Amino acid sequence: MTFDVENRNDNLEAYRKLLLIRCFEETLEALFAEGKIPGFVHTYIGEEAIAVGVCSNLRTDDYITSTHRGHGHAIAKGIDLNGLMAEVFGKATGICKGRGGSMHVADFSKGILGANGIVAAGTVIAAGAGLSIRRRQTDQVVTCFFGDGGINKGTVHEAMNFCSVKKLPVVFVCENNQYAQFTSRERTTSVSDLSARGVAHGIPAVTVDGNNLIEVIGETGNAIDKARAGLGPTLVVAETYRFGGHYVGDPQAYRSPEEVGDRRLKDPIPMYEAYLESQGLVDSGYFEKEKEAVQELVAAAVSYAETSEYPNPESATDYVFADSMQDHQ
Amino acid sequence: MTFDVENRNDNLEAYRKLLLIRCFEETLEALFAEGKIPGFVHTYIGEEAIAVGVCSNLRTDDYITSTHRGHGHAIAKGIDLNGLMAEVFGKATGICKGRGGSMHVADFSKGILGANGIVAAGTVIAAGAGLSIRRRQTDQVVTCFFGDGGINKGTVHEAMNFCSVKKLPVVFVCENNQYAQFTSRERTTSVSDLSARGVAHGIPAVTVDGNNLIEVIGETGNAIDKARAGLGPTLVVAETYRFGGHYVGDPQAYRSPEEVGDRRLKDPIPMYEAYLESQGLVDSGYFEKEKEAVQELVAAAVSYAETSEYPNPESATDYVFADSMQDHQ
Amino acid sequence: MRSISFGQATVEATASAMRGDEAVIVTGEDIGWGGNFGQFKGLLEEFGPERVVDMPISEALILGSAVGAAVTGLRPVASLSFVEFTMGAMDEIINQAAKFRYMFGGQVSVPMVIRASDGVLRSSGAQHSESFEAFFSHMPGLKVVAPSNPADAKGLLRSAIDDDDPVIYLENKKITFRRGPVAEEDYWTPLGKASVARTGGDISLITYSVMTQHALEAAKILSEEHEIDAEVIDLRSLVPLDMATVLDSVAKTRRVVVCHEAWTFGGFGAEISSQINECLFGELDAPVLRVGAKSSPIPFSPPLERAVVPEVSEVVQAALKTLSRHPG
Amino acid sequence: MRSISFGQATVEATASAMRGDEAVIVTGEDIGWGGNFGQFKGLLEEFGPERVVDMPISEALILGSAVGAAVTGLRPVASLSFVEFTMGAMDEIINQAAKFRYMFGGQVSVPMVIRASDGVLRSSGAQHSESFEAFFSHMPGLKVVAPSNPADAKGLLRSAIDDDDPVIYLENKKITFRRGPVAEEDYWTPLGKASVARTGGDISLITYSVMTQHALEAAKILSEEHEIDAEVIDLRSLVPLDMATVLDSVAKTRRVVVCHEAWTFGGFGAEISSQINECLFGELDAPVLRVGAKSSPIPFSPPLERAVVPEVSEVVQAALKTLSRHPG
Ligand SMILES: Cc1ncc(C[n+]2csc(CCOP(=O)(O)OP(=O)(O)O)c2C)c(N)n1
Ligand SMILES: Cc1ncc(C[n+]2csc(CCOP(=O)(O)OP(=O)(O)O)c2C)c(N)n1
Ligand SMILES: [Mg+2]
Ligand SMILES: [Mg+2]
Repeated sequence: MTFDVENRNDNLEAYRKLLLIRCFEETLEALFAEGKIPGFVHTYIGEEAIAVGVCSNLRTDDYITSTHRGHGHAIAKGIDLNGLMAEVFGKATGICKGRGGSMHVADFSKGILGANGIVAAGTVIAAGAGLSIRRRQTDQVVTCFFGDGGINKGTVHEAMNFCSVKKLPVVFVCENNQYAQFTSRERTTSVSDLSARGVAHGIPAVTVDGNNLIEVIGETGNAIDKARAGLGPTLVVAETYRFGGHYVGDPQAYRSPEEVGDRRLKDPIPMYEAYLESQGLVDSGYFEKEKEAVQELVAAAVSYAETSEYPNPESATDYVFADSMQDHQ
Repeated sequence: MTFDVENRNDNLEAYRKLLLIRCFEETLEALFAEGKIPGFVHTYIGEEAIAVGVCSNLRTDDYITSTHRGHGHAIAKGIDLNGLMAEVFGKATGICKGRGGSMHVADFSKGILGANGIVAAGTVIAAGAGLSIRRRQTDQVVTCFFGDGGINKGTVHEAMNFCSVKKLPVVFVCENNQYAQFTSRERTTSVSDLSARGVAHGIPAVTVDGNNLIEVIGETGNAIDKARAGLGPTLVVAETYRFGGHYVGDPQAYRSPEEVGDRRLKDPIPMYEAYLESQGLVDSGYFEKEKEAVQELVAAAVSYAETSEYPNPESATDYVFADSMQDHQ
Repeated sequence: MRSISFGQATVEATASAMRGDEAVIVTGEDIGWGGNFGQFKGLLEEFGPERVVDMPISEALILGSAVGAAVTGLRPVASLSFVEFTMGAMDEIINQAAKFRYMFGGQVSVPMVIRASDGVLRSSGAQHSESFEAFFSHMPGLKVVAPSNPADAKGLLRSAIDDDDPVIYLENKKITFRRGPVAEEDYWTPLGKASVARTGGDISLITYSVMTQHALEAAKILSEEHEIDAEVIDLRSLVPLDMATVLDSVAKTRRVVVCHEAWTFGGFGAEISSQINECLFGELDAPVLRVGAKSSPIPFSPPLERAVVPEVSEVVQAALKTLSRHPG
Repeated sequence: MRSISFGQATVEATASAMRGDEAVIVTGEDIGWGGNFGQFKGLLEEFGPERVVDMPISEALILGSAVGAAVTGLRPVASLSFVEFTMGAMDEIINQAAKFRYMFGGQVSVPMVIRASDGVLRSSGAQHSESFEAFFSHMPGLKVVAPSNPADAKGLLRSAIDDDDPVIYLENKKITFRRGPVAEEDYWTPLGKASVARTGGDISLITYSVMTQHALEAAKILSEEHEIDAEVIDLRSLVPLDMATVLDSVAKTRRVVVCHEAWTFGGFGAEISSQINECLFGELDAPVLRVGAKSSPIPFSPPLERAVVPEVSEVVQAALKTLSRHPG
């Protein structure tokens, strides 16, 4: 495992990532309300411990595939915050040069094979990255994130079957936040225990409390270690809850404020703070200082994004093809 | 159950269907060798007990969806033999007026929603037929056939998930004949016990000896009864073996003649003959007489097909649309 | 007449069809909650979950089951919200829905509607912004409609639901919330009948969906600023295609610009342009020009998005270019 | 020069690319057994199962994993035998492979080849007979090639494998087993360069894939029976498209027939026809005619199949029709 539970630095780095994701997205919510962010935004607030837990066990050269709700994954995997923010603004300095936006952030230099606007598309892509690792004989690992809604896409099964047959180093992480858009899981999903979807493919499956960072780190660490050792895929079902709407602005008629309030009590950040305190890993005042530090980072990213230029419209069709044939008309 | 194991007529009808399928396809092999059949032909020889067993429990108004290997399913479900043969010849009198051919035989008046050249396409179509039954509040049942290769298509899982959620009257019958084209099952399939694919969706699964007609009738009968009673889907995995190549003419380099020879010892027809004899349901000489009778039926179908006209080329674009707009050019 | 949005107009068409025929059902993700664009609002309440069926995120299942339902007595209206999601169900559209009737010799009809929202709306990005009518209209066995205003939306959707063939109903996101006059009573806008959205004698703008609105604006500019009188033909239905109306218009004006929001290259406009050129050879005063999106996935950043997608000014420019030619 | 089949020619290109670059792998159903058309014969033996990967019947996985492999250092060549099976993987082609490079701002290339057999061959029926190049060529970010002879097959496939973008390589079944002269050594036929398959001054036949063969036969008949000298342009690559060669030819002949086996309506020929008309307005002596399949799923019965799919005689007829016109 990359993450050492006893190691103070490892813990504090994970804590900072939780905060970074939270602060980044709360800032986005505010910016969106001000009309500064084009397109639509899906926040990961409440689910941060999953991405941070998984990525704490990943190396930079490991891969992840992400979803429409991808800021958290990207930040946890180490994307440049300025580039990320500028991308969400649609600026030329964005990590995808403004072509992608919130739903398509990626940083291939960090192994982030892209957030993806197509539900569960990342699973089959991850399988291919696994095949590539096998072929290149490295000890890299791929983790693909998808949701409880996404698990009903046929691609998930096609990917699991193949990774199981070939024992590819792919860890499937299902973020079970109980809803797919406005529809609660049980209305469209055959099993309440999603780990059964691994059984169908002879893939070991574990269910973890996705809001408990230490638990996520432990279980996904095992799965990642196994994958790295050539022992094949694992399905990790991480139980969680999204605190915000499906998208920023979602009126959320499909669930009660009470339900949300109840689930907010299990906020992964205070939970982890309690853990850090109980382990004596932090001094008093540490959390506040960190929060301030993180706010500054995010504020700097906002000002980077705001002061960046929009891409030149003349460059609109750049990057379609690798060669000079930019436009085949 | 429609089929009464004690009933002589039911048994003899099933026996005749086994023979009909076998004789029909052996005749096709000969005709194909003579160059009389256009396109390509996939035979079901060796697997007849599955279709006959399933369809013995189905009513005419029940539905089936079939595969590229569909003659057996269609005959077992009661397709007109002359129309079927003429279709395989591409004649105007064919059940699909020559538009379909071997891989696309269908008889909607008999609930046969089509053989299908796309592997596992029938599973999601069956789910829709199930939804339609539910909506129309009838007690019909749908059975969808697919292969051990087809089970790896995402559509199978999408269909199973939905049918499980809605408890639709759909019976999934996986014909596990050990090969998908030239590739043996274990090379591309994560689990050797295919019933695990039902577990993933909370669908009860049973595995049967697909060459043992009485066993198939019993188990699929239960599944069909349950579906008809509103108790939801079942996955039936029928273990079998195709005696012929993937298609007529397949050189079969991927398996040894010994393997085929071994498996041919478990021919469903002699197995059922032994059963009929052991139950005292037939007199001596009955099998020979039946075989002759069936040969005559098939010969008559051949001559019907051979003497039929090809469709008029001027009618080539008829039936594209339901209304008069036959050609939108 | 009252003025209502596309969403409301199509809810009326759907509800009325459902009241008139028990066989009509609606399926799709989250439609119980009204749909991403309010296209299904109130249907669950009126018709219950047996007829307004929330589906898993399983696009192949959604369209495959629509085929299965359609050939066994129902008239499903299946929704895929964003047209890009049809890509996960192309087998069901292209290899099944479109082919069943023909391949099975006319034994069965496939009365189903596939609804999807297409087009560019405020930085939705490369996977939620495109227009794929060129894919669907190339496939024999599918009908394709794309309304430009709420009134046509209501009438076309109703005709689509009542049609015995699979119909792809495409609604552009940019105009979905626009309002327009819509009659209260039921009516059927025939598939295969273009409408003359504006009469004019100098040039024909042939278009459909959102670009009809753009073409009308362009026509206004052409008239007010250039004294050019443009005729705007709104195809409404791409398959069947009403070439007679197109050719009548072009025979009169002898100049034409074909416009759509989809990529120009290989777009549906190429078919129209080819047919005009073939049928009116030697009778045109200028080449048929096409205005469509540039060949790139749709970018996120607003200025890039605007640069890729055709705007009113491009229609005006193309028209002027056409008119600057001397009669040939 | 020795004469070999398409299958052999492309095996040579693939094997040579695999020898030269460890990153090249081949994936697809049953390819270990040589593939449905012998396109992979001997590769498993030479390169082993790590580089010649038999895939489950999971088309979305086959193409999705190719994308994943391509963006992490490999150069996958993924095969789907019949082009209809791409419909089960359109999300991976249209929403992923084509968009990754652009949507992620040029961070990554997607060097992959999608191989598929298309076209009509002896009553393969509606789900194994079609040609979908119009779908792929409409999508920005995809390159599309369709060789007409074994020599081009070898050179185009090699260029496709070495190209940094996703390339759809389409091989028509009717000509797959045909033999033709093919050089032993490696060579690269550039993507985006049409070839003049026959020079002539009276009319241009613009085509690709199997229809190049038909057009050459038509040209022979035109020459022998009608003293008409046809030029045949084999596009070879649809994206990038070599319009310069097309326009040069048409500027010379002033008459043109565009031919492909796919459906005429909404087919790739419409794009070519539109561009010719736009670029050479007033310089043609006859309307651009198109020859393609009639608008129906491909029927099984031989006489129906022949009626739907374009034959040599139709190319001849269209050419004669074009030539019977007086200069306009
Ligand atoms: C293939 C596809 N179908 C539908 C959608 C629309 N959509 C976007 S997010 C979403 C819900 C996803 O639910 P889940 O997988 O649970 O992820 P969550 O949003 O809860 O993180 C849906 C249906 C889509 N983007 N892609
Ligand atoms: C979607 C799709 N992929 C691939 C094929 C090519 N193909 C035809 S049959 C077949 C094997 C099917 O195996 P299985 O499901 O086990 O059925 P069996 O032939 O053994 O009856 C394949 C790969 C196809 N027809 N459709
Ligand atoms: Mg969810
Ligand atoms: Mg099999």
